[in-house]
Amino acid sequence: MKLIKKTIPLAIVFVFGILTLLTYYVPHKHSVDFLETMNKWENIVTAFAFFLGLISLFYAHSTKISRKADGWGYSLFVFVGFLAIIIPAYISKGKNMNGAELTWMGWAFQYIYNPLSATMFAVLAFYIVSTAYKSFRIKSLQAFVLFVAAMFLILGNVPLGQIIWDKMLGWTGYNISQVVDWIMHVPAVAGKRGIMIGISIGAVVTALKIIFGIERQYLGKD
Amino acid sequence: MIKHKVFLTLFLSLSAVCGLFAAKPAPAAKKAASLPPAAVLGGVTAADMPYDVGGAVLLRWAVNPSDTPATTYTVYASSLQAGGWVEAESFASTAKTGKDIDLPFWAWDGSASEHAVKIELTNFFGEIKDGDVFHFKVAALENGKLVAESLPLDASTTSNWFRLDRLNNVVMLLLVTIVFFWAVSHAKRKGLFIRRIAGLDAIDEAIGRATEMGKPIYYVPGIGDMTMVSTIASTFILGEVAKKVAQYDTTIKVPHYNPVVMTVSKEVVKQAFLEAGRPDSFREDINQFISSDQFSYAASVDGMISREKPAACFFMGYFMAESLLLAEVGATTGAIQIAGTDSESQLPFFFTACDYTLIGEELYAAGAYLSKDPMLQSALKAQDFGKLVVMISVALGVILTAVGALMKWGAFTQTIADLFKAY
Amino acid sequence: MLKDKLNAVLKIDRRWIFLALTVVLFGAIIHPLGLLSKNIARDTQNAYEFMDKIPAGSFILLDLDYDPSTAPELSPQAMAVARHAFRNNLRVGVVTYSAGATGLIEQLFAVVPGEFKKEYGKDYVILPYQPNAVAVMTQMASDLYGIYDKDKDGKDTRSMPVMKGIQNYKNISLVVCIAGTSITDIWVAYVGDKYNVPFIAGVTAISQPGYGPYLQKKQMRGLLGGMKGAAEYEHLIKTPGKGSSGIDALSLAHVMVAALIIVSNIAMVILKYL
Amino acid sequence: MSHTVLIAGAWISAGLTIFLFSFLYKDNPFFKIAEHLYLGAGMGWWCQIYFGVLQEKVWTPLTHHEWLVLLPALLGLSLITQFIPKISWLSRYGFTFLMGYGSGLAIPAGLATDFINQIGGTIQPFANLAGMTAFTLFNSVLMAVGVICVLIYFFFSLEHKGAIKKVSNVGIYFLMIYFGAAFGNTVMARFSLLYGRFDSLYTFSGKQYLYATQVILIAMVTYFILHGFLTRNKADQDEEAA
Repeated sequence: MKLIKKTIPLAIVFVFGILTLLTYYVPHKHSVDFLETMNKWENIVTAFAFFLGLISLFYAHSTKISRKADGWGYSLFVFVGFLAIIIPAYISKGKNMNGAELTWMGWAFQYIYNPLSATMFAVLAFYIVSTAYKSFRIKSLQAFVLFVAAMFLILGNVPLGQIIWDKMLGWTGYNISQVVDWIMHVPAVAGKRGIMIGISIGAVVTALKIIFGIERQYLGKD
Repeated sequence: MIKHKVFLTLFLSLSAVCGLFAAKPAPAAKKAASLPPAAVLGGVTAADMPYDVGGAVLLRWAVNPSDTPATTYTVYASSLQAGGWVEAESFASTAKTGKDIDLPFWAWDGSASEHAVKIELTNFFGEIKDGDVFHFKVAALENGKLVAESLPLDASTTSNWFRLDRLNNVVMLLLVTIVFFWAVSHAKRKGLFIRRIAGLDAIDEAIGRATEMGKPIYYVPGIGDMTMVSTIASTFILGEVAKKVAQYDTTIKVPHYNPVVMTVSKEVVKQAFLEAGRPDSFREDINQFISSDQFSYAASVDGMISREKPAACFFMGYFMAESLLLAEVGATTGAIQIAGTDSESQLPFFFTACDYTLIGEELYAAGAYLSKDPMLQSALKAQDFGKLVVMISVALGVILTAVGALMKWGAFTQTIADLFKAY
Repeated sequence: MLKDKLNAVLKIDRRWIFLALTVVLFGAIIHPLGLLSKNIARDTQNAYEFMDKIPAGSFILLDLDYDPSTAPELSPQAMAVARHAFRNNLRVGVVTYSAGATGLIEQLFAVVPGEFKKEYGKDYVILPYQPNAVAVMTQMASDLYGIYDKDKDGKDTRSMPVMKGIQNYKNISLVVCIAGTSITDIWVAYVGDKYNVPFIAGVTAISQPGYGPYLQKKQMRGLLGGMKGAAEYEHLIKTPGKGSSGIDALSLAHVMVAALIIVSNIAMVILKYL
Repeated sequence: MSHTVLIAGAWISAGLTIFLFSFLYKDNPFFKIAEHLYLGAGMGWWCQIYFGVLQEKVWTPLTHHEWLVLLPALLGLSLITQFIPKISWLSRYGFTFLMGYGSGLAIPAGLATDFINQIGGTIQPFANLAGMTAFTLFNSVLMAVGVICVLIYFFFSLEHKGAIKKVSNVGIYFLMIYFGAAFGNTVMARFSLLYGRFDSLYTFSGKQYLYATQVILIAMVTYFILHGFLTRNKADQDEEAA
């Protein structure tokens, strides 16, 4: 039992890990074909994983409805929303446009899915403003540095900010876009690079741990 | 005979140069036009392009010092025994020298004194098998008029077995692997020193507060999939948090974006409750699947947070634009917020909106810090070693390159540049 | 007393801030202020000048690749560039490689050509969406009718006056790509460098800094960045539009953010140290 | 598409937009409806995409007798065994494949783009030392120093005290500049999006859309006023009762 429950899964990680790793160094046709096949496989497995999620979602909301739990009425809208996309997609055979004509699916995308996701994304603008007011506190020299860099970028990106800069700091002889350019290309790059290098090493070491089966917490016990 | 013609070409090119300098190019051009065409362009070789999947051929021939700016070369290719020529490449005489082939010094001996042209045959002939023979010829043109042409050459392509140009990557990988195994096999029982990580000390405080207030804890593992390091680190921290939650007997909720991560998290939380001696408190609905759509996930989690007003929110893992959507709503409810992510574009938002933030690699180190597992801690050693390599490389590289540039050792600085370039 | 007031200011309900932002943005949409910077970015200026020097009757290719999420920034750019082209009597071919852009392109060309009394088929043509950009770009080097033999409605393009004498890149005076995707890089790598076609791009503000190297090497003749680029271009062609009103709205909102940060911090300092 | 359908679309679109925005005022039933609708719609959207993937990559090959695709299909199906506790361990086969594949890809790519190239990018400006002005030289040195300081900040096996603490503090300043710059730079993109939403609301407020925006907005405000009024009455009653 241990063999099929633990050893084989670990062997799968090892074999696929090493083979995929090698494709980077082996340019041969076989290696390219192998990687292509693996990409396809990954696509297929992820697609099934999606249905795992879909089933969980449906299960959770249908139990809510059947038990008449708190706010079960809202759960009905989960199914309404799902059908509002799936039925048009079925009718239009997955096509958004039929020539220049919007299909039913195109319609569902443009008037249901898109406003929802775009609005949620746009809510961020409000939260940026409230963070600016509520959380952006200069409590230390470090926070002050963050504040100064943010100020330059915020003002430097819009014409009104440039006008304000010219009025107040024009005497320095520097244009704000020069300052912004310098921040973006020198110190900010250094900060970002440091983070990126650290992350890449961490990622490599973690990947090694997984391939060699040292990190196996994701398998669970027994 | 051939020599004679080459001489003639040389002479012609020279006269063209003179014409240019004299700012009266017209007569020279006329002369060229009136002369017999096609001298033979000698010394052209054609061979398989190394280190690739196949389907490309490399042509090389010496740069003709007497070429003028008006000289261009055209390379023809054909799959037929006779005729069937296709124009594969056309370029100025100053372009496409050995230096322009983008390969490092250990894999390619490029010099500016020869032309080197890579021809992607698949662009012209579609699918190509190893060993298919193709024919090539190179023509030199002066103001669009043919002045010399090579004899047809044969070459076939092969699929190669090693990217020699990626040798630096291999060496780096071996180095990291060796250090990694050394560190792991020398893992000390008593554990190693790990520096303080500010956000992690606050975890106890946050859980304690939740217990006092009798409110739940939200643990958001982000929108990464299970192969992402940040997600793996996040499930580790989740395990430690869940253990403490079980000990204090408070409630925790983990909303999920990725079904696979949810599966793993279930195991992790169950295990944590078991280890804390409270398997009876474990409930299946601690881990909930929400949505695999980024913003509907964010909208839903926002809704949940604002309704349940948790005492503490953890945002650990991979996040995109939804970072601030979550953190700001959490802040509105007055929860203690601890975040950690390796997506550098979102760090600024967590940093401003949360009480504590684990920056990039700190998130990876958190698992080792919390669990005090000797294996994990020694893996951190390997990471530190990697950073040491970078620091030394940068410092030495900067100094050596600067010295090389000052002394005008072109080849030397090129060598260093090649070492630190990914091909 | 002052301290109590300041405390109240700091603890203000964030919904007032949301309301202020709404008023600022909506106000600028309904009633543009016409603030525009005097200093036009060099890259925008270059794009404008290059376009302006193209002789009348030349053919330009306009690649529009934005979807609803990047449209606020990119559609004003596209509109300004199209206006400029029509005003200078250039012939325009429109292509796209994003399925999501097709509807937006229709919207745009339902409005702009009419302003200059331009006719479909004679002065401009909209070519159909193609999924594989690289294949199309390579094909257009030899014969663009290999792919674009029909327009979006399935009409034969060869017989259209707008396409007269257009065979491949050699007959195209300029490619303008306004995109929120990485297609811009593909144009540079596969076309600009290889076939020496002049290239101008329009991109979102957030991706703009990444294109510095292309500009430096003249692989791009000009670049419009975000709403600001659109507003600047509108200023140059002297036709204010969505870009100008947009940049008003953004200007005010940005200054509002800056002001909020400063006000809250001054209040905090006074509370703490005075 | 007929005109009526498009107007209906405008009303739905404007309605959903305003419902989601209403969360900014406070949680309310309309937001909850939009939120749940979005849950379903989001999953629906991805469902048709993944359905297409399975059709193209599993079904079509199977009809052409390419049996190899059964293997990944089985790996995928094994994930679904999650719902049957007795054989849920089978799902390990599916995600160990994903883990192996992901790790194998991550290692060399991480080494190339984020490791080797970043070192190279820091060193490379110095190759052109002769052509540098004092300012560009300063910039390049600053960048190299910055990278080293940030890396020292991320050193875990060293205690941060004395000289190391000082250097890692310098590293923090570089991180702060990056955070500030990234924050400021993102503001633009977010406001553009919000502007886009407002602009479409403005479009839908036109006569040809039968004033969708205004009507829905007024209805929402009325709801909030009435709701506030009624709950306050209720709260008063509760107080009285107490």
